[in-house]
Amino acid sequence: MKSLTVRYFAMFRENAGIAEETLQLEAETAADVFFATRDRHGSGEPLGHCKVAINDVMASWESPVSDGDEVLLFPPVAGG
Amino acid sequence: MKSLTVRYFAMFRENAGIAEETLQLEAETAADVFFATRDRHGSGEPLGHCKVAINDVMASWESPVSDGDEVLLFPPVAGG
Amino acid sequence: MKSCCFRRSPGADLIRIADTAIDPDALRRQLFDPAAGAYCGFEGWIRNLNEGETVLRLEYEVYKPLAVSEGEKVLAEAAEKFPHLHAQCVHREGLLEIGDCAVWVGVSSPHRDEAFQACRYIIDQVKVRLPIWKKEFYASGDSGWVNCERCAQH
Amino acid sequence: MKSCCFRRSPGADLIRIADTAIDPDALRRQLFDPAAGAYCGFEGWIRNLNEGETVLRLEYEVYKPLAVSEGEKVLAEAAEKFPHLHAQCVHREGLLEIGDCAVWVGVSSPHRDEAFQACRYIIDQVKVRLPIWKKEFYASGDSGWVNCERCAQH
Repeated sequence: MKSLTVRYFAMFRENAGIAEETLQLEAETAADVFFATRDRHGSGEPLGHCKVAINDVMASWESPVSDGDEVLLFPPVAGG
Repeated sequence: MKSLTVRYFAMFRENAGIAEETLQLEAETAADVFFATRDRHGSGEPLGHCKVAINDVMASWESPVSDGDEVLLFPPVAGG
Repeated sequence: MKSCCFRRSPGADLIRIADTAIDPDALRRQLFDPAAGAYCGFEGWIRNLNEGETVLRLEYEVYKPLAVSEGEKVLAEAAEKFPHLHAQCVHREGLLEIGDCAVWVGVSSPHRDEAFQACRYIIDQVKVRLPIWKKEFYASGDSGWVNCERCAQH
Repeated sequence: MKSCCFRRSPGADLIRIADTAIDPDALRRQLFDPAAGAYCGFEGWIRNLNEGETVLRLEYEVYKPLAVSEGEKVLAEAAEKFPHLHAQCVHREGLLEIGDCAVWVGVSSPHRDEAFQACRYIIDQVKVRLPIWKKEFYASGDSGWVNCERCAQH
């Protein structure tokens, strides 16, 4: 089990009702975190439309997560 | 013989030393006017780099000229 | 990889997130260079219609630390691909009204082709890569987060 | 041939030859439309170097009657090819200094692709079709008419 701080943005934050939480998760990759928290951020968005950052660095869904990491879950972006 | 008013612009006008003149020319097309006045507008520019208008309407070098027409000879353009 | 043959002032290429109105005229002046023959500017304006719904206003949420670092990457990539003199991008956050400028990109370069291409590259990448989200508020009283499938072409 | 699906104010698409400074900020405001989500602007600036020669200033000669009618054709073609809301072009005549804006093109449209493409089409055509000539005055004391072979890419 890893202790991970998960931060939700925009639609994910509204769906979760909180901006961040620290969870104990069995997770190897960023994708594992996305799926483990899917019920909380309530998104039907496919993984490929979303983005992830780990400790304020853009990451891929295959990126490994370590105990103590902060994982930022981004719903589909829409700048401009 | 046709009486044609020929107007020179930019480099052509500077080379000719006049902005326009009325000439009696054996000319069927705009291209004939260009070549007949080449010594006056003194351009080494190939015909394809220059443009012509007849009576204030853009024309092609194959356009026929009629007695009394005003033929505008444009050296290579360079807007912008 | 082409190298850039023009001097580049340090800090001239810049991404910024603004919580007040964008002033395109003041921004374009910052890109002036006596060696620049071309300037291309892009502005994204808030429009009153999206996917058939009447939009009243819009709210941008920006995660600044990564919006800035990712924007800097985009500007650096543009400079590699389309050597130019100066480029800048400013994106708004917070509440915007119809007609407000949400994003501005400006590029100056010796010739126009690089200016157009760099400007287009920057806005295209900014729209799909920066962690920025927009929530539209509709005349119907509803509101909704715009997702990238719907806004990709805007 | 695509037909344009947006209302177009009469006289909104306009070409103008100006003998005083171009004001891009005032001009872009004229293109505002609540249905516009994108604005693309291009400016041609007088630069201090052409083909290795230092340029001090520049004089534009414009044959107005045909510059205007040909410019109107270019704007009409752009509207056919890349349906947009509004487009305008202003070109200077007379003496200009380094840094002056010689030509401005602005296009507003619902989405950015048409704005970029229409703007690019207009400036490309304006440069090669309008009866406009420029004479450069060099630091060496020489002067010369710029021909389209040399300026095509600027």
